Amino acid sequence: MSLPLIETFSTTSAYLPLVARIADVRPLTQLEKLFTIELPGDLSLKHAPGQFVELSVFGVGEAPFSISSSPSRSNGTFELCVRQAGQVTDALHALGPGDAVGVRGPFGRGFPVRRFRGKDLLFLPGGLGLAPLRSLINQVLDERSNYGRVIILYGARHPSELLFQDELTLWSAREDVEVQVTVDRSDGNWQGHVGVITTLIPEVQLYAPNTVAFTVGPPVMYRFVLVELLGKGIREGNIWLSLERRMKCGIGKCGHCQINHLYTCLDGPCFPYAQIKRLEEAL
Amino acid sequence: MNLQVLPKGALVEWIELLSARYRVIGPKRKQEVVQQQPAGDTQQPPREQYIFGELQGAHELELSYPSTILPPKKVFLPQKEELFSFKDNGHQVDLQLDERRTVIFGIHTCDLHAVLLLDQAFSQGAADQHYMARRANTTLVSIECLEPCSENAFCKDMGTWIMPETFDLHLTDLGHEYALEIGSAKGSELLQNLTNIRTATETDYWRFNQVISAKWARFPYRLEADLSELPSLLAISYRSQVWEELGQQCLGCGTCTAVCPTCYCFDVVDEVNFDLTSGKRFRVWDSCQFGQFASVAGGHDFRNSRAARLRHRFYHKFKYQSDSFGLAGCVGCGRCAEACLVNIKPIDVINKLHRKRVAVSGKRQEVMG
Amino acid sequence: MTVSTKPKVAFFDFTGCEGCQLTVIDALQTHADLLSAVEIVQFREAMSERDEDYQIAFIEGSCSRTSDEARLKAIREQAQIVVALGACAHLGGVNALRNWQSSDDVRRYVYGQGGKLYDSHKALPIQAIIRVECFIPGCPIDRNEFVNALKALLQHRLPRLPDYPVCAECKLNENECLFMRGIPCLGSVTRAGCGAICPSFGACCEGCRGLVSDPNIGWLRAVAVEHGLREGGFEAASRLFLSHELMESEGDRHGKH
Amino acid sequence: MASIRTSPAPVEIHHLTRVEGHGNIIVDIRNGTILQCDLEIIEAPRFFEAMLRGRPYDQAPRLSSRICGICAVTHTTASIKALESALGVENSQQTDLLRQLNLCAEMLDSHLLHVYMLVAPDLLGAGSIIPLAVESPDIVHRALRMKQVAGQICAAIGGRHTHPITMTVGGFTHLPTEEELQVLLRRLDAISPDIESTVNLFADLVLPDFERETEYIALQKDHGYSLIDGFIASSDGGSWPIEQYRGVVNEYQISRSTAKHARHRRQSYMVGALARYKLNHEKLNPQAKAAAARLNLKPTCQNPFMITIAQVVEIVHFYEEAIRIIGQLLELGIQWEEIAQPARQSGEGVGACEAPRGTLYHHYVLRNGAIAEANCVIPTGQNLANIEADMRALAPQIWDRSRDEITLTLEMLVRAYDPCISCSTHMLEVRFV
Ligand SMILES: Cc1cc2nc3c(=O)[nH]c(=O)nc-3n(C[C@H](O)[C@H](O)[C@H](O)COP(=O)(O)OP(=O)(O)OC[C@H]3O[C@@H](n4cnc5c(N)ncnc54)[C@H](O)[C@@H]3O)c2cc1C
Ligand code: SF4
Ligand code: SF4
Ligand code: SF4
Repeated sequence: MSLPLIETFSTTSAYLPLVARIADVRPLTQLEKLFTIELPGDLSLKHAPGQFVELSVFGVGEAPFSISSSPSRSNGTFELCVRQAGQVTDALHALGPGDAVGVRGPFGRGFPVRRFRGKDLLFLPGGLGLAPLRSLINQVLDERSNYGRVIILYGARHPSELLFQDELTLWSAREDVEVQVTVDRSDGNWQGHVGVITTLIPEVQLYAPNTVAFTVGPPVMYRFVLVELLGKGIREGNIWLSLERRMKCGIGKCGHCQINHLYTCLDGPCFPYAQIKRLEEAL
Repeated sequence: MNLQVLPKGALVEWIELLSARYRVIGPKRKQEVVQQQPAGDTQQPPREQYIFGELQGAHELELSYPSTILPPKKVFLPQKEELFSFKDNGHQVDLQLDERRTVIFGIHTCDLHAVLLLDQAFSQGAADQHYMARRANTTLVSIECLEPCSENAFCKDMGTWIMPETFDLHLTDLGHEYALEIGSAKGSELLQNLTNIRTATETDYWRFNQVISAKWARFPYRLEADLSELPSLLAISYRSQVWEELGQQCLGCGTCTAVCPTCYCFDVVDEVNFDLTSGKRFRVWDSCQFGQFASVAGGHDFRNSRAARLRHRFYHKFKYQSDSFGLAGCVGCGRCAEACLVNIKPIDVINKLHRKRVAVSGKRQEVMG
Repeated sequence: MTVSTKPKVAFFDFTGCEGCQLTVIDALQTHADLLSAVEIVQFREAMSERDEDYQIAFIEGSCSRTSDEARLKAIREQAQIVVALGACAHLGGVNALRNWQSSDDVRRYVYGQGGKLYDSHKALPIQAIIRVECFIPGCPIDRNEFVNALKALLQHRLPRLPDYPVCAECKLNENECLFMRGIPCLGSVTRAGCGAICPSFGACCEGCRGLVSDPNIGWLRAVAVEHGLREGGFEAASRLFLSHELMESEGDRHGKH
Repeated sequence: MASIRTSPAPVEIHHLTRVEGHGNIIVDIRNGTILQCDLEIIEAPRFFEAMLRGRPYDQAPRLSSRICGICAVTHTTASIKALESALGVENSQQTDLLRQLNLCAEMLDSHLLHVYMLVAPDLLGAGSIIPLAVESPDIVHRALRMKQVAGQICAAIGGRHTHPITMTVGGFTHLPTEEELQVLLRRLDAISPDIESTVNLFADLVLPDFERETEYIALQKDHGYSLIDGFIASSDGGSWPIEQYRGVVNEYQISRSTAKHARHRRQSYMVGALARYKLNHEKLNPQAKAAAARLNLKPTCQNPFMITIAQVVEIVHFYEEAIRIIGQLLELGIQWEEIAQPARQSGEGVGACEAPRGTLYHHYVLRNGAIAEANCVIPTGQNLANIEADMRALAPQIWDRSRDEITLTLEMLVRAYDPCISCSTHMLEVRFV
């Protein structure tokens, strides 16, 4: 039996990362790379889709990343899709297979997958938002019969910024998944839809009472997507988001990730819209 | 109640006894700095300043201090604290929890309430072993305040001017002696080998009660709203103009959070050695009043004005913490009001919000009536 | 992270007192291993050898004459990373005090009729002439900050400056605020990082590290007046190091209207 | 760096290294005749006097400190002394002792930097300190060890070495504790063998043999080896109160240099360690006297290369002095005292100090608490004419040697003076009203 990683912290220090190994690095776009991380010994992450880890580059620092791989497909390894955005992520991008990184987690509340059995699932990742949703999508696809329709509407700013293109192709090829991809700005070769992600929503036929929507993206996107989804009649409790905040500890101590009274790292990062809609600082 | 009595003169012996077994910390005079020549015409006399520091002996202990610059939180959560050191790119890590046996003397009841709140924050959920280790090895000797320490203190309003239910050892100044209440086994351990202590007599109880009841009248209420009303007062004040006004004044210097006994936000930083493969990770105090506190990669700042940051601080203290811990996040010590250069004071802020509400509801009643 | 080869670093000085370079030399007392991590190829104050092949250029001093500009640009050409070392390079330093007076006046006062001979213009931060990747503020620089910045550069990242005021560090040191003693201090608008060394030694912060990105100067001035500072006293105090920044922000305001 | 054109063209040493500030040497010797022999100061002008004008007086020491990072304590002290004399401020004995101690530490720091890092590499045949650190790490570590203690003294008294924080008109804004002084004493004690080794190291080194008669000027006091105050004394005889400094220094301006030159009775004079030694040698502490004997330094010495040796003697002297002053402070006990307040807001005053490189003067006129006029006379400025005179005398003696050797010898000569060029780029036109 493999041991959940999080239990290793309880005896020493919640801030002490476990040393793991980068097993593989795959560039996805100019700014994003997919890292496969291998935990030592018998450990396993035992995460839920939507949860995150704190990843350390020793000597540079630590940063939170959503786990991008599905729990249904991991055995001792997990994947993170990391955008180069600052000190830690720059340092991470300079690392390669075999290099050591520190891992703490998994932290936070993921998506309560079980609750969605039998529902129609609508995924709306924007840009890097596909990283956490990919975990959930793949888990759902691995137990496909438990769910109703699976619809993926993916938006990126530019064709060159589309993540996981091979998987998008695989998903599109499936009979039981409806996939639509759009870009804000096209380039010469782009054959697909052009326009922001919200332009895809009106065309989708939904049975709102049985639909759960998942959207992850930048704050501006949320504002517009929410209007559309609510307009479609999807209930506030059935719209799930994952919020990004500055985070240092991952365990509700450092104070950085507070959204009014909520701690993103404990109460989130995945929230149903109903829970945060009245919070001024949420969106 | 099991009351003991200790002559003040016995402090010397007591601290000597304790120093052999513990690191003894207490309020003492901040080393004086020379008076620089003021640039203006208002020459202010230097004020005595106190800090919690390691005691060389009872002569340094100042039990009748008004307040300290920093609260005792710095003992459990130092300004800069090593979390661990690493070598060989992290393949070797070394973690040393601070388990020095420590006594802190002379904690005011407000600060003791604050420590209890920190206990909650650091033990809940995933416990913070660094804090817990220090806390577990520390015994607190609190002292009853017989007078308000400053005009900025509002401990009576916050209910922290009296001892909380949990304490180790509590002192009350009876003039030439201290009354000593024992609240825990850890507390009574401090009394080992102490010869000069005796059990209280009838007269001692009578004196003790005298002192405590005389205290009540000396402490004014300073908030116009009741403690129980604060969460609901704040609940309706989120969009108040008051925050904008305060935001204009605020210097964003984070002084208020540094001196606050219940603030504990921190940042984590790595320091590497020249070999670039070994180094240390530190935790350092941070403040929600700083500009970058809530900004994320990509530059989005979720609390991007001084007004919003200031409001967050007040909500955290007066609403969020009481909502989640059932303990007020502000203990009314008055340090932030004392230290704020632009005079942003919780008493004033709360009273202002309260008056606005009264004015509004008055108007509404007029309209309805 | 490891770096394959020792980066070559060079030190240059322009208009300044060389106190920052001296601080670098002093850093060797506590960080002798610095020499094993980098190869110093130019450091005129301390060595005669000179090699024009370098990756990191530390520049001390402000740019105060036309002939400096070409030299700065040549350094920029060669270096991958340019570091402004100290207040002079970062802000113009005390040299910028003279920018409030006309150059002719200044020259005449100091060199009399011969003053015309000297090539000199306003004292500017080097950033006014060339692109600068990294700043190590302070007059002089803080030894630890220099060491940490160098380590960051060795890790191929740019060190980040704190964006909160000196007061924050002043409180961590448990100082009594100088205002409480009637001494006006610029700590609340000045970028932290020095450990509030001046207030900790009983003297006011003079702003040598430059302004934080969102300084509340208006209210600080009001506070200073409230604490008895004479008319104009705040301006006088802030000009010692902030002349260039203040003139720039003033220029911005006039430019907008 | 030296770029030398083919003979019989001039020797030009551009970009003088291992000195503070920017200077060039230009020597044109043809067949033993000197056509040109100049030290060109190309440092950007600093204009400190102009910047001082109009500043509130308490900013003057802070601002003047920034004239030079190496002798910041001396500038600060001279500035404060000038202000105190203008404002009628009386200091406590403790303040005086602390200032002297801080000056001793700066003297140690500066001399150590100079003799070990800037001069020793020449004498030991290592290009500079970096190769020296590889070849003889123990020598470099010894220097760093001693420098560190000097720095710690400065930090305890002034908050930091470069640009002291605590020094102010009327006293100090912060005082070292007695415990801190005890620690410093222990640290000084621990480097005693290093001080001895320093003397031994320089006793074994051979300096160029060159002599030229000149005038030597330094501060003198009735008791002790003067650092602050006293009067101005000349080796040619005569002494003057420091207020009459202008009659002694007679600064003048020359076109090729942003620094002012000075002359007294002769064409030039020398200030600095050798001048101090010649004028005050009887007042050296005992170990320093012994060191002078061991190093063969004589009061009759006329060799400017021996400035380095005089600095080594002073290292010993100021080391002893630091121990003595700390002892005295501990004996008196550190007293918390208020800063002395000015008696008036207008006035005129001169402050003088011995900087590592020689006598430094600050002179201010104050009106209503602000500086109305300012003049600073910097040691290196006073030495420039003397350096050139030395070069002119030395060059013909060595003109037949290899270009490299000429270059090195001339550079070594200039370096011996430990010139502080950024200090000296200032002016002169004094317009006291
Ligand atoms: C729950 C969660 C999940 C996440 N999942 C992912 C994921 O799957 N993939 C991914 O790529 N990212 C993810 N992120 C975002 C990721 O954590 C950040 O990109 C990362 O923390 C950046 O760290 P860094 O050290 O590289 O950047 P930093 O160097 O810390 O820079 C980040 C930000 O710091 C601030 N900053 C910039 N300059 C300064 C300055 N001078 N002073 C102070 N602050 C400054 C800015 O806001 C800047 O954008 C997630 C975040 C959260 C909270
Ligand atoms: S910043 Fe200050 S210490 Fe550095 S060179 Fe300029 S004046 Fe000197
Ligand atoms: S002394 Fe200066 S830096 Fe310190 S708190 Fe006061 S204003 Fe801020
Ligand atoms: S306290 Fe102020 S003047 Fe002093 S070093 Fe820091 S920023 Fe500079």
